[in-house]
Amino acid sequence: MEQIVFFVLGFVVLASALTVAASKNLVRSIFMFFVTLFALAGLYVFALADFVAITQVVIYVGGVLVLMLFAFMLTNKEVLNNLQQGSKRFISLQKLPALLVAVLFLLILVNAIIKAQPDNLAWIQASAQSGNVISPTDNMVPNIGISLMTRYLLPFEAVSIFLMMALIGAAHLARKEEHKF
Amino acid sequence: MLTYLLLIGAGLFCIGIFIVLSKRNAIQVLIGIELILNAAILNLVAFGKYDKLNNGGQTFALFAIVLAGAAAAVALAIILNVYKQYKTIDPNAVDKLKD
Amino acid sequence: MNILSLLIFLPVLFGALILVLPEGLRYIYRYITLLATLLQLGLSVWLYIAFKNGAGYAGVANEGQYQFVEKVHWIALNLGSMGKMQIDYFVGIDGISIMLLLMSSVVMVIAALASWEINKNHKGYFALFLLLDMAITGVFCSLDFFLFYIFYELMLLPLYFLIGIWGAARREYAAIKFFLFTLFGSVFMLLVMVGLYFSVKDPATGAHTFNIIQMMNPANYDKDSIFGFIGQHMLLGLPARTVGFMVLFVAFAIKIPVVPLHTWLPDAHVESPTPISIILAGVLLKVGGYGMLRICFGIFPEVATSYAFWIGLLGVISILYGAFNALAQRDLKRLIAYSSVSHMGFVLLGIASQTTEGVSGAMMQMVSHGFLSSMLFFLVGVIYYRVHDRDIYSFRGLGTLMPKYTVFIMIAFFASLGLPGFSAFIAEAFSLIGAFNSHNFNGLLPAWMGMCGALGILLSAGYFLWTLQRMFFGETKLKGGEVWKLALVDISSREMLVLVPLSLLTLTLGIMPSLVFVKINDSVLAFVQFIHK
Amino acid sequence: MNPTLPHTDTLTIQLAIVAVLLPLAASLLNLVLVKSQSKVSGWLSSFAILGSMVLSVLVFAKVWNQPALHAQQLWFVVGTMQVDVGIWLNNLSVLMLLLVTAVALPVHVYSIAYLKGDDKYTRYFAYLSFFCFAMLALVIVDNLVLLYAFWELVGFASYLLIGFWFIREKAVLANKKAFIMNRIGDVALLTGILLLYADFHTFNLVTLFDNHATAAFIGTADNYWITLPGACFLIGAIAKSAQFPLHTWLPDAMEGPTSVSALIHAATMVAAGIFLLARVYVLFSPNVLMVMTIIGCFTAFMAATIALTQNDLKRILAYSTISQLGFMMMAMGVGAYSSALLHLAAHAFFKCLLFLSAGVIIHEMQHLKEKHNLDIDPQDINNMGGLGKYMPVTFITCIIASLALIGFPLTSGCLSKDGILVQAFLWADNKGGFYIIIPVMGVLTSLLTIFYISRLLFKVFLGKSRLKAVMPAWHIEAHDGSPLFKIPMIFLALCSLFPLFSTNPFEYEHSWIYRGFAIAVHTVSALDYHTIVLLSINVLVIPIAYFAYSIYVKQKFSFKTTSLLFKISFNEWYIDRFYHRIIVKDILRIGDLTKWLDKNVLDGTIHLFANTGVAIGKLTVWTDKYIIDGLITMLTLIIKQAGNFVRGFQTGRVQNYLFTMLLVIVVIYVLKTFI
Repeated sequence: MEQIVFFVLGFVVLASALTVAASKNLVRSIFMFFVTLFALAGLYVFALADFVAITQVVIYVGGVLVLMLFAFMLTNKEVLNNLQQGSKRFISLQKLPALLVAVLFLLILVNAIIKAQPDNLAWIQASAQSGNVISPTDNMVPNIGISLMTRYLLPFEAVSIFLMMALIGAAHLARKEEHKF
Repeated sequence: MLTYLLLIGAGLFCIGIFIVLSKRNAIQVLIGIELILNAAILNLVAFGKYDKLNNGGQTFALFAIVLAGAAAAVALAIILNVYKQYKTIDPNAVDKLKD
Repeated sequence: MNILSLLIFLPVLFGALILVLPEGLRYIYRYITLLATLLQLGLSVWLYIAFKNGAGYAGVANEGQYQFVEKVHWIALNLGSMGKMQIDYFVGIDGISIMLLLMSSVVMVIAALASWEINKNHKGYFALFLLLDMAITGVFCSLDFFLFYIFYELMLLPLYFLIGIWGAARREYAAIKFFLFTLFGSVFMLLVMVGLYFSVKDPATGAHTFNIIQMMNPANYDKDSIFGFIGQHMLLGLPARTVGFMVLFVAFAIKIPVVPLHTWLPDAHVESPTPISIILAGVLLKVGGYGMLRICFGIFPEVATSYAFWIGLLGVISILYGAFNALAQRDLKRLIAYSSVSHMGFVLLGIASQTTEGVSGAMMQMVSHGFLSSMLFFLVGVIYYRVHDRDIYSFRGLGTLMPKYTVFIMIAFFASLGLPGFSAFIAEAFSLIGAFNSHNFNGLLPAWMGMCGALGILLSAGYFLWTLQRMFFGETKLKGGEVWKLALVDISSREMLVLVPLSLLTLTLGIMPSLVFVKINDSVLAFVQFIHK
Repeated sequence: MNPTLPHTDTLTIQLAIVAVLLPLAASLLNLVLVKSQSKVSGWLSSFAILGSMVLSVLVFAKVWNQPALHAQQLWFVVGTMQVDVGIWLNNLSVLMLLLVTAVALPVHVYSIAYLKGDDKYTRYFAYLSFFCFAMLALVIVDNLVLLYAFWELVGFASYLLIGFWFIREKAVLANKKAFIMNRIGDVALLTGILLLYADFHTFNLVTLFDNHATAAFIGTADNYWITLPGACFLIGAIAKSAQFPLHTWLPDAMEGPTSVSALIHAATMVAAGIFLLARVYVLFSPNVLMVMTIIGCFTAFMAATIALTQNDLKRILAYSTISQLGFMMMAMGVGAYSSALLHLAAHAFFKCLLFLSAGVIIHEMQHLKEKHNLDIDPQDINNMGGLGKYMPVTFITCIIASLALIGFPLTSGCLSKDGILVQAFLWADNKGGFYIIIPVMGVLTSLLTIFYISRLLFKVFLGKSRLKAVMPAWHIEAHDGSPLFKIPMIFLALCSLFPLFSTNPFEYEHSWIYRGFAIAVHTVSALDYHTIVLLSINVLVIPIAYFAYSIYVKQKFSFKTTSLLFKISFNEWYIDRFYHRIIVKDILRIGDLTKWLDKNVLDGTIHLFANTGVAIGKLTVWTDKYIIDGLITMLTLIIKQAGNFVRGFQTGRVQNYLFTMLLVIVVIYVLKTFI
């Protein structure tokens, strides 16, 4: 049962991502991206990272997607519509190189993953033996909180400062230019 | 389980690449970037399962999510400015850097 | 300093002055040039007066009889086994050169006065003009072949630029054509010059020499040298001396010009600015005639005698061909250019006759044509300067519009067509006398050549009178209408200043030809004697 | 050089020189000093010629039938040849000197009135005086070069005077034609002179022709080198004296002022040809003389036939002049040397008079034309008629001149013409056979002369005014004009009568001019011809004149204007047209041909050389450019292309950059993994 759900979610992730890629309509692709993010959050749960899944939903779905929609609405619709007229087919000559590279990468990655046999990696084996593996029953949230405040304090602060800079920057960029300097 | 997650991540990554390379709309390109990021985060999360003590994978997944969000915000602000400047958001049309 | 050297290098001094003066003073250049030419004329007149007559001063092949001689060792190189190379700065004049020298000085003054119309790049123009002046004077004075050659070539350079820069529409074509034609001749002349150098030895020093007068003496030729009298070397299946003569003949025939080597002349004359046309027709053509006498006939007299018939024939052909061509021209300047070809034919005919009358006539014709062609080209320049058109059919009835101009053009035309009382009559008559006389005197030319030459006089009346009738008489009708009528003002006082002396000169020489003959006579006698030795 | 002359002779020589130079001085003064249109100029020239005439009379009195005078001065030396300038006064030259001044004086006076008001009045007299100078000099110089010089200068003066009204197209064409046709003669003359020089090494006329040795040599040597110069001189004379085939310039020359026609083209310059023949007479070999006779006779006849039908008053007179000059030429040919000169003198006066009369008539017609604004040719005799009663002086002088032209007894013409015809008959007698045709044609020409001059007189002076016939309302006012017209004409009329020439009006042998030149004494048979010629002509004058009278005054008959003979006569035997269509065109065509040759053949060859040179140059340039430079260019091209190729990556498109980056990653991976 779990397995089925997992594969379904996996399939949804890939399928919706593909739809995003194939879609000509921006709005549709944004919504399909939304689906992809949700399904990914589901996969995070399967990977025993509940907190990450929640954060994913909150930040992505609640923040990024809304921002995207705003941006979409703020930009001229007509231009976008014109753009959509560009090419109807999924595989056009222009896209062929992109497809090629993507497929090549997929091959490489798949090849690498299969060759590497991740389940048999040395450090995974070692952590599995030392019991350093999260089990579905563990509550990891406190753990993460402690880790953030102790072990990862410096990255945390750096990220927060960075985040602030990014937000200020974004606000500065997006402001309406009243007058030019 | 881990292998599958990685494979899904790989697939997602490739789709992301494809979108980034082929789309003629900066917002869609941004979506592609987000997909690539998500593929990375998926990998972090998948491997994070084997680091119960330090929670390295999950913590960095969180950082990545947060940064991705910030990046998206900045990117969208840039897109808006580009649009103001060029009246288009086709990345190919913005080729001022060309010699 | 020797007066001849002064005469030669005076223009260059003034030319250097012009080069030094700033461009802001460009309207003074012409006065400087005029001053230079006037000084030169003064010197020439002094030379003419001081020039001594008599059989003891005949010159030609006798070095001691030349006057105003300056001889300075110029280049002396010891070439070891090849002997000593010696080039002298050797100038001097005899009866053959004195009149041409005086004539060219007059023409230079005229040309300087005609240069008033130059309106671009004054500095370059006047500097080149004075350089040309120097070269021409030098040619008439040099008695060293090498020096002669240097001056001869030096004439080309300024002329090329003077035509090519200040000329009319097709000036580049004309300049190139002129340059190549003349260069073609002089390059081969260089070969003959070198050949002569190695054939002739100065009896005094025993070294090879470029001295023209030494080249005239058969005793100075080495026995086995290429141009030697005894060895009889063959070149291209002909005796070497014949080939040498022919090469020199072609070089000077291009200058004269002789049909069929004349086609540079109409183009060069027509495209040149007026002063350069004057110099070309007035002096340059005479350089050809002078070279023919002094060098071609002087160094190879026996070949000249044996080919006299053909030379005379070329002269007659030039006379008739030029006249017929003039008859067919529409462009006034071209017509005059072809009339020059025709008139210079008399020079060749006179020289070819190798009689005193013929050679004197040829000399007289050179002097007379110098003045007349200057006058004719100046007159064409007057009208061209006013309306920039020279087509005969563009004008009609100018006689009422420009009466003074018409008087001068009639003087020039009638003088050119050999009206008695003007110098050309004496000149042409004596060239023809020579041609006729040659039959009895030395049997070189048949009498029919003289008759054909006389026919040229008839044709010249034809084209000149036809032109007069078409352009100057009848009701006034101009192509440019009222605009031209206003533009065609009668001649100015400056133009008067040129035309009156020229008219008087040609008239004076026509009435008192002794002014010329008295100076040249001894030399001509000596020359004819020398040739028939 | 020459033996020094006695004092009196030197004086004579000096007087002759002054006589020649006076007109030159007048001419120069008129040209340089006198203001244009000033009245002074006319009187200046007239007094100059008057002075010349007085001096000429003095010189004439000194020299006539006395030993010839000869003086010379060295002019210049060419080689060993000395060219002298000198004068030679013998019977011939002093006669001409006197004749020219005597004719020129009335013409000068006449011109003062005739040219009044012309805007080039001064210029006219300058030219006229210049002509007189040249003509006078021509007759006295002793040297062939100078002779030729003045020979051309009179032609030049004639050129100037024919084209005096140079606005008129016809005048300009006429003076060009006159000069060029004369030039043909000049060239021949020059050739002759030069040939003589080649033979005898002198230009001096005295040495050549007054020297018995030379004369004897010339007389005996009937070879090519004597005949040829003679023929050349003859051609010169033919051109100057307007003989067939070089006569067509003279009728056209009538475009000049009438006074000019009278002096130059009737009396003096055209006579210069005859003068030349007389001057060098010993030179002519029998063959040349024969040609001379034939040409003279033919010209006389041809010109007379043409004069029959012309309508232009001056043209008739011009052809009449040609005809009379033909007579002189013929006389020269048959050996009637002295008669020819007699006729020359006589003709000068009466023909000049005829022209002056014509001038008065034309003057009046011109007035009428301008007054009534008519569109007529004032010279057309068809417009005249009945003028006799308005202009009695002109009428009477004209009749005298005409009678002299006919050769009517008591006139000068009678003496001279008889002489010519009688001697022509004698000559034919000597030769026998067909040669009789020459004098017969001479007589025939005389008869034609009677007809055309009668026609002229009747048409102009008698009958009804044709103008009045057209416009009866007009009052025709014509008169003789000012005394300046009348006095010269009366003077010339008196000169046309016999007393000036001979005391016996019927015997030409008694004429002093004849005696002055007589070479041979003729046999008795002369007397017979004398009577025949005199009678035949004088008896026929009446019927022929009456015939003309009935045609032109009574208008009983008229000629068919379509007949062939009429057409030939009216169109002047088509000679001019022939020249124009054939000769002039062909010469111009030769000119065009040479121009074409120059442009295409000579210049073409030069251009061919030039183009070949340029082509070779181009070939080397091509080699340089594509083979030698090509290698270097290729190298640079490769670099450039490589640069361009790489540059192509720099599209400015982020997606492309990304694509490239990823591709490189893939490639590196593939390389690392599989190779």
